[in-house]
Amino acid sequence: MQKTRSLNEFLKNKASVMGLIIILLLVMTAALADYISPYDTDKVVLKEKLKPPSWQHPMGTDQLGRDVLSRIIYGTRTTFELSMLVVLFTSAFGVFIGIIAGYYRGIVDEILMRLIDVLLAFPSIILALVIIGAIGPGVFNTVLAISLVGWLFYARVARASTLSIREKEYVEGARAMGCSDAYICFFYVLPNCLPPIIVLMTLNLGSVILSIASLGYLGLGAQPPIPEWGTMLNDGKEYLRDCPWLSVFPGLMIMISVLAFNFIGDGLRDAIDPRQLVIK
Amino acid sequence: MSLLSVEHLESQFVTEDGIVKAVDDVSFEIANNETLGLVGESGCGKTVLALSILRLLSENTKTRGIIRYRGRDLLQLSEDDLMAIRGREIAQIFQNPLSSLNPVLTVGFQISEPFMLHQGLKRKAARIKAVEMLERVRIPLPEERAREYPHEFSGGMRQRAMIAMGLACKPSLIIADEPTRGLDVTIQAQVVELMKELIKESCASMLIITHDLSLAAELCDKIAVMYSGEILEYAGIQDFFRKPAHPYSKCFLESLPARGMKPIRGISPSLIDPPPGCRFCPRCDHAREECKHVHPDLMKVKEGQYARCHIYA
Amino acid sequence: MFFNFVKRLGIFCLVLIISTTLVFFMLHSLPGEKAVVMAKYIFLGSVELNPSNEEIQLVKDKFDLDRSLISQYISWAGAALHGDLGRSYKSNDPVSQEILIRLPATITLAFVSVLMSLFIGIPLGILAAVKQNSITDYICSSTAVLGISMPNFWLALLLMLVFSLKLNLTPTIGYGGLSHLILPAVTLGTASSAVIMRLTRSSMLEVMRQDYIRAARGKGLSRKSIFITHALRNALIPVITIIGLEFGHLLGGTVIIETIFAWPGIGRLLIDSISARDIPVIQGCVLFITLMYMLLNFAIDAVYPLIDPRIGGN
Amino acid sequence: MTKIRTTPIKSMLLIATIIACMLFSGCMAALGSSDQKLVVGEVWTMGSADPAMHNYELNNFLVAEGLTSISPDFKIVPCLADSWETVGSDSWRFHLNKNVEFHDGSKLTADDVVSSLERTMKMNPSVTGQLNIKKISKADDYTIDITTNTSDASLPARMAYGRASIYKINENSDGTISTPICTGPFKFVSYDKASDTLELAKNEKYRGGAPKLDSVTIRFGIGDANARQMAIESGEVDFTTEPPLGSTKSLQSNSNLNVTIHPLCQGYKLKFGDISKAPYDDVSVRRAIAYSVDRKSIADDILLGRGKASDGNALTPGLAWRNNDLKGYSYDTKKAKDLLSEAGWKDTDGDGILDKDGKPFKITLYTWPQRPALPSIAQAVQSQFKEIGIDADVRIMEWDAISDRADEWGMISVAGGDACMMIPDPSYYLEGQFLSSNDDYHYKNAKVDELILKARSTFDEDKRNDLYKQVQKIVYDEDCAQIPIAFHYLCVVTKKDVKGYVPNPAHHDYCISSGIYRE
Repeated sequence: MQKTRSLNEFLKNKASVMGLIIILLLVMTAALADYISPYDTDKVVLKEKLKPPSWQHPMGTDQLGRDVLSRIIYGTRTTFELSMLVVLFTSAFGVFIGIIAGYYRGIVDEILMRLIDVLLAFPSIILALVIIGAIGPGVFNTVLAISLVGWLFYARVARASTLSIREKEYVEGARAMGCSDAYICFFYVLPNCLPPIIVLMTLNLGSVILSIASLGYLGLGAQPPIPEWGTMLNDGKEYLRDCPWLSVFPGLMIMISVLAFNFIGDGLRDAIDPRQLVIK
Repeated sequence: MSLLSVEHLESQFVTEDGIVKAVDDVSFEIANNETLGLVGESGCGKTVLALSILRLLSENTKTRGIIRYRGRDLLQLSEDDLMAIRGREIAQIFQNPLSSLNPVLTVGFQISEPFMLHQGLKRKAARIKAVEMLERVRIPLPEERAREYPHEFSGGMRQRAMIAMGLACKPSLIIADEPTRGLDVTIQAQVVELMKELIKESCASMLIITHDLSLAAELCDKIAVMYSGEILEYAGIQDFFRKPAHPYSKCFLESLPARGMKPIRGISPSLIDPPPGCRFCPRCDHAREECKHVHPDLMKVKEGQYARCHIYA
Repeated sequence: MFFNFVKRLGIFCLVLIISTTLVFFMLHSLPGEKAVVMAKYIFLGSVELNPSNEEIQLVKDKFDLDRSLISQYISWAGAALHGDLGRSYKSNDPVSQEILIRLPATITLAFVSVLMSLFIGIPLGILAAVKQNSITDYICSSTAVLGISMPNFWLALLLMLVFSLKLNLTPTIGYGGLSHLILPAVTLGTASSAVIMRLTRSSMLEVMRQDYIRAARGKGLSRKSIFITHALRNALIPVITIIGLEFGHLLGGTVIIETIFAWPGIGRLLIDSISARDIPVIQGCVLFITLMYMLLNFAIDAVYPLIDPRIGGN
Repeated sequence: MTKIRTTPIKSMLLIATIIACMLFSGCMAALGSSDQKLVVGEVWTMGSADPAMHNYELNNFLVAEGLTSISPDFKIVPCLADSWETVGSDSWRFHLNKNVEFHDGSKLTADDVVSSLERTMKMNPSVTGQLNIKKISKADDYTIDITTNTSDASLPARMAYGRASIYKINENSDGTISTPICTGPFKFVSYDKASDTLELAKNEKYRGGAPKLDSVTIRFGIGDANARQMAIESGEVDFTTEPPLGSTKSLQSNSNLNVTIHPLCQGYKLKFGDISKAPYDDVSVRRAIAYSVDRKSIADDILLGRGKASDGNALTPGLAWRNNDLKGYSYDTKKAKDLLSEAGWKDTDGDGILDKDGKPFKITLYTWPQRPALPSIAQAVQSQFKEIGIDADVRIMEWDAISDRADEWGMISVAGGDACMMIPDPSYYLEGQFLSSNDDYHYKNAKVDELILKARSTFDEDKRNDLYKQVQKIVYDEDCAQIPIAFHYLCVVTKKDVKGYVPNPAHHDYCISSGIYRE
C-alpha cells in the first residue's frame, strides 16, 4: 500500500519520470557503448582534427581528430562507473557507521558523530584537492578522494533512522526472541532505513558527477585518453573560442545527467515521507 | 433573530483516497448572548466546521451552504470584507496554543496585532492594550510577560494568551476550539473559570467546540452533538444531560468518567465513504433494518430538542 | 548557552587540529623528495629544472628536513600557534603574508556571492511559494534545479563568452573594481542561489501550513502581513542554517572560479601551491579556509537567537 | 488597514538593484586607456620583486640589466660592460660603461656590480652554480675582475643570464629588496603582490634614449590561455602571449589585433626514463622509437603553426654552435618495426603488442599540464607507438611527481619548454642534458663527457663550436639519447596600434622591446 502509493506519487511527477527516462537512456548508452559508438575513442587521426559537427561526426572531432560523439558515449560509461562506485562505496560505509552509531548509541555514537561533525566542517572539495595533490591524479584516486568525505551524510541519515527504528516494537520483539545484534541490524534496521538513503543516493549521484567533472576539469581526474566529460572539457577549453563543440557537448552531458538525477531525487523525496530526510 | 445561522453547510476536501466529507449538511443557530457547545469524538469534523465559519480552511477545501452572520452570508463575502470581520466581529480561539502562537514573535506583539489592525492603534498604544488583556486573563506580571516568547510560557498561560488574543477586540462571537485541550485538570478548571467570567463580562455569543462534555456542561446554553460530519442531536443543556435523545448521545454520556466510563463499541465510520443509512447504525444497540439503508433526517423530539434517529420518525 | 559555546569552541579547535595534522602528514609523505622541490623553487625558480646535490643539502639543512616527521610537525604547530606559518618555498615570503594579501579578494568574492544568492534565492523562493503550483513556481523551481546541476566551471566559460566577448559588458579577468566581481560572483552564486531558493520555497510552504499562520488569518491579518510578519522570519530559520554550509561550498568553488577568472584569492593560491607542491602554503591555505568557514558558522550561531528566540533564550 | 512593517522583500530588491547599478557603472569606468601606455597580460606569476629572488621578470621587462646581453641573432653584446677580455686561463676582466646611471640618478660603479652579484650569489646558490664564479673583485671604479672555478669560455654569456642582473643594494630591515633600483629603460614603480601586478615607468634618462612608452603595467598570473585570449579581445590588455592553441586563426581574423609567431629556443622532446636500463639500454629500441614518431604531423596538426617539426637536433636553428648536418630520424614505421624485431621484440601472442622473453612492451608516457600542447602530443605519440606494437599509458602530472619516477622502468617523458638558451651558451644545455655527472636520465658516454669538458676551456670560438657539434652528432644521431619532436614557437598577440615590438628568440619566453609604442 505505502509502496504503491509512493510509486504512484513518483510517477505522477513529470520531471522525475523525465529524469528517470534520461538516466535509463544514459545507462543503456554506457552499457552498449561498444556497439553504438561510431568510432574508436582513442584512435588519433591528426588529419581529421577539430572538424565541426557534421553528418560524419555529429559532435565534431577533437584536437587529435578523435570523434567527440564516441568519446561522449564512452565518457558516459566512465562517469557512471565512477559515480556509482563512489556512491555505493560511500553509502555502504556511511550506512554501516550510521547504524552502528544509532544502534549502540552512548560513547560509540558520541565519538562517531563528533568525528563526522569535524569532517563536515571542512570544505570537501578542498580536502579532495589536497588528497589528489598528494597522491596524484587518476581514476582510482579520484574515487578515493571524493569518497573520503562522501560517507558523512549517509552516516548521519542512517543514524537518525536507526535511532527511531531501534525503539520500534518489532525490534524489541526480535531482541526478545534472542536475535543477535548483527542479525537485527541487518534484517530489521537496515531495510527500514533504506528509503531515505535511496533518496540521498540519487541526489548524491548528481553531486558526485559534478565533483568528478570538477576534478577532471582541473586536470586532476581521469587521465587521457580515458574519455571523461570533465577531462574532455579541460582539453577542449584550449579551443573554446574557435571549436566550441569540444566544450559545449561534454558540459551539456554533465548538466543533463546531474539534472536527471536531481529530478529523480526530488521526485523520490516527495514520494517517500519527506520528513525522514535530514536537510543536507 | 439569531446572531449566526449555519444552513446546510458542507465542507469537503479531496485526498488520494477520495473525497472527505468532513462536514455534511450541518445547520444550527446561535442567538445573541448564547453559548453553543459543539461536542463529538475526535475526527468527527468539529474543527473543520469551526474553521469553515471564518473560511480558514486551506484552499483545496470546498465549502458550500450558507453561513449567515448578522444577515450577511460569510461564504459570499470577499476576502477583504471577511478580513474586517475576522478578529473584530468573530474571533477564534484556536486549539493547541503552542503551535498556534508564532514562536518567533513576542506574546505581547501577537496580542497587540488585532488592536493595530482593527482599531488602528499605533504600536505603543496597542502594546498597552495587550498588557491590559494579559492582565484580564490573570497573567501575573503582564508587562514582562508581554515581552516574552511563547516557548517561555507554560501551557496554561499560553491558553490564556490565546484567549486574550481572541477577546482583544470585543468580538460579538467567539469560536473556541478545544480551549482546554492538553491542559492538566487544575489548569483546565482555572481556564474554565476564566472563560465563564469573561463570557459574563463581555456579553458575547460563543461557539465552544470540545470533546469534553463536562466543559460543555459548565459553559453552554445549548449543545449540538456531532458525529461523522453530521449533527446527530441538538438540545438545550438541561434536556441533553437529563434526557439525551439520540442513542449516540446516550453512549457518549455513559462514556463520561462520572457515569461509568462505558466505552462505545466499534469505531467511527470513514468520512470518505460513510454508511448509506444512519451513520451510527453499525455501533448502535437499537439499530433496525431500516437504519442500515435509510439516512434519517434531524427530527424533532420536543421543543428545542432534535435528534437524527428513526426512533423519532 | 555557555555550555553550548564551549562545546562548539572545542569542536572548532578539534577541527583545526585534525585538519592541519591530516594535511601535514599527507603532504609530507608525498612521493618524491621535498627538499628537491624546495630547492627548485628556492634556487632555480622553475619546476622544469633540476637542482644540484649541494642545493638540496642546503635546503635540508636550512629547513631541518632530516628530522623525523613528528618532530617537524611539532615545530610547525608550535610556530603556527605563534602565527608563524613558515615561508613559501616558491616566493620565500612568509606564508601568512602570502595568504593575508589574498584574503580580501577571496572574502570579497565569497561574500558578494553569498549576498547575491540571498538576494536572488530568498525573493524567488518566496515568490515560488506564494504562487505554488503556478507557472511562475514551475519556472523558478526548474531554473533552480538547472542552477544546481550546472557545472560552475562550464557556466564560467559560457558567461565569459557571452558577457565579456559577445556583449563586452564586463571585464573577463583579474581583480579590480566592482565590475571585475560580476562574472565570478554570478558564477559562484548561481548554485547557492538555487539551493537557497529551493530551501526558502519549501520552508515557506512548510511554514504556511502551520497553525500559527491560520491563527494569524483568524485575527484578520491580510495575506501580505501574514507573509511578512508571521511567515518570513520562521521560513528564514533553516535558510540561515544553510548559509554556513553554502559558504563552505563557495569556498570550495572559489578554487576553480578563481583560476578561471585569474582572481588573486586563496583558492588560486591553493591550486598554484598544489601544482608547485609549495607545502607550507598549502597548509596555510587549508588552515585559513577552515578558519574562515568555522568563523562564519560561529557568527551564524551568534545571530541565530536573534531570528529564532527559541535558541539560547536566557 | 495599518501597515505593520515595511516590507523586507521590497528593500531587498532595492538593495539588489543598487548593487547591480554600482557594478555596471564600475565596469563602464574600467574600460578606456591612455596614450603611451602598455598593459601586458603575463602567463606566469612574479612572486617577488627582489632581484636576487626573481626569475627573469625584471630582465624581460627591461628594468634590470646585466654586464652583457644577447642580441636577437644570438650574439653576446655589451650592456653594462663595454668590453671584456681574458686575463689568464680562469680569469676575466670587464670594463664598465662609464655613463650608466641607476634609476635613482646615481652612477653605476664597480662596487655596485660586485655587491649586487655577491648578494645574489649569497642568497641564491643556484645562481652561483650557473655563473661558475669563484671570486669577483673590483680592479678600479669601472673595472671588475672575475675568477671562475674552472677555466670557462662561457663567462661573458653567463653574465647575460637574467638572474645576474646588477642592481642597487637598498635592502629593507629584513634583508630583502622590495623596490629594486636598476639601470634599464623602464623604472620600477610598484609591485602589488595581491593582484600580482607590476607597474613600470619610462626611464627618461636612459643612456640609449628613453623608451617611447610612458608606462607599462604587467598583470602576472593569467595562467589560463582562454582568459588571456579574452582579455586581449576585450581590450583589457594590450599585449599578451600564448593564447590557446586553437585560437590563432580567429585572432588573426580580428582586425583589432596583431598576431605574430616567433621561433624560441625551446622545444618538445621525448626523454627516456632510465636510459641505462632495459628496454632503453638497447640503442636499436631507442632508434625504433625515434622512427615511430610522426614529427611533421605533430607539428602541423597539434602545434597548429606554433612550432616546426624537428630535424633531429634539439638546438634551435641559427645558433652558431648548432650542428646542421645531423641525419636525424624520419617517420618510418617499417624501419621501426624491423629494428624492434631485430632487437628481439616480436608479437608472439598475436595481441598486437610486442613482447620479449614473455614481457610485453608496455611503457608509460609522463608529461605535465602547464604547457598546453604536451598532453595532446603525448596522446598522439601514444597512438603512434601503438602502430608499431608498443603499448603506452599516458600520465599527466606535476613535473616533480614525474622526476620522482625517473628510475622507473618504461618511462618516457614528453618534455617541453626546456630552454636551450637560458644562458646563451652551448655549455648550459649540453652539459645539463648529457654530462654524466649532471644527467638525471643516466646517460653515460665517456666521449661526450670528454668533448664537453674540453669545449668549456676552449677559448677559440670556432674550435669550441666544433667540439659541441661533435657532441650533438653523438647524442642525437648515434646514441639517440633524446628524441627531439618539434621546436616551440611563441605566439604574441597585441592590439593593432602596438608597434615596434622586436622579438628576441634568445630570451626565455619573451622580452618586451624598448621600441614599442602606441600609434
